[in-house]
Amino acid sequence: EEARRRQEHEVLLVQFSFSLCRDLIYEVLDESVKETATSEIQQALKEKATCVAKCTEQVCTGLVEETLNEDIALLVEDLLEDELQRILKYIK
Amino acid sequence: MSKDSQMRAAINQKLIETGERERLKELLRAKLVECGWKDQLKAHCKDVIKEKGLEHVTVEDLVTEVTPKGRALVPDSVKKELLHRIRAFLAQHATL
Amino acid sequence: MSKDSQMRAAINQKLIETGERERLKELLRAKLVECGWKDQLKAHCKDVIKEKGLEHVTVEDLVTEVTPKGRALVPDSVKKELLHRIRAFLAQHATL
Repeated sequence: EEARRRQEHEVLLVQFSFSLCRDLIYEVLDESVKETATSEIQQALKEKATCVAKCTEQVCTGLVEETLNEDIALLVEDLLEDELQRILKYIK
Repeated sequence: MSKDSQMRAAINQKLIETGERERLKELLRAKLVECGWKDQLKAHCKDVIKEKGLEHVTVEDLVTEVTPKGRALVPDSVKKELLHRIRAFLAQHATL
Repeated sequence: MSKDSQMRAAINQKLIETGERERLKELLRAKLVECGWKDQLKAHCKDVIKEKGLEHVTVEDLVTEVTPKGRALVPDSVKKELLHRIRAFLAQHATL
């Protein structure tokens, strides 16, 4: 009887060891997965915000350049045309 | 309460009050970092975010998506070591 | 296409399809007139023409000559206002 009880106890301990091991792994994994997922999403959001900020500045610079190029060319053309007309008028 | 349940409750209590449960979790966390599990999980998270698009992923989605792989990636050696530590603890507290 | 190029393309696309890009250029032009940029640049052009002689100046020459000063003369406050407007626009159209 004693031997049987001891054997049963042993079996229980083995079963308990396995279930505790599995529970601990799941517990730690669930915590780690949640922690990693949260930090990776935050990191991705941060990287995106940095990228948007940088690209917005570049787009803005491009827009200024484009406008200036157009306006400077127009201004120069008009000015030279005016100067030319002024001289022609003077000659006449 | 059955005898089994009583025994389980007693062991659990012992694990908590001796601080062994927390130590086992700490050991597991350290092993997961050491074996590269955490880096692999990070990389998998990045892949999922990239594939689905950041605007279409919540933390919950990501957890659901990566958990199966996270579980599969735990090396057998880590599981064995943990089991070994649990058995050693139970052997030390054999009167439970 | 790199991540940055994709982002720039997406921002530009959004600005163009909503007509905001043209509105921003108009705003910039108005600000340039308001701050005296146009008058200053005109005066600079006249100086260059006077210095080189009208017969020796082409449109291309003059554009090349005055463009660096034209860029430098744009007040920082104008650039900042424009950037602010783009940011506000993107915040309203947060689908990037």
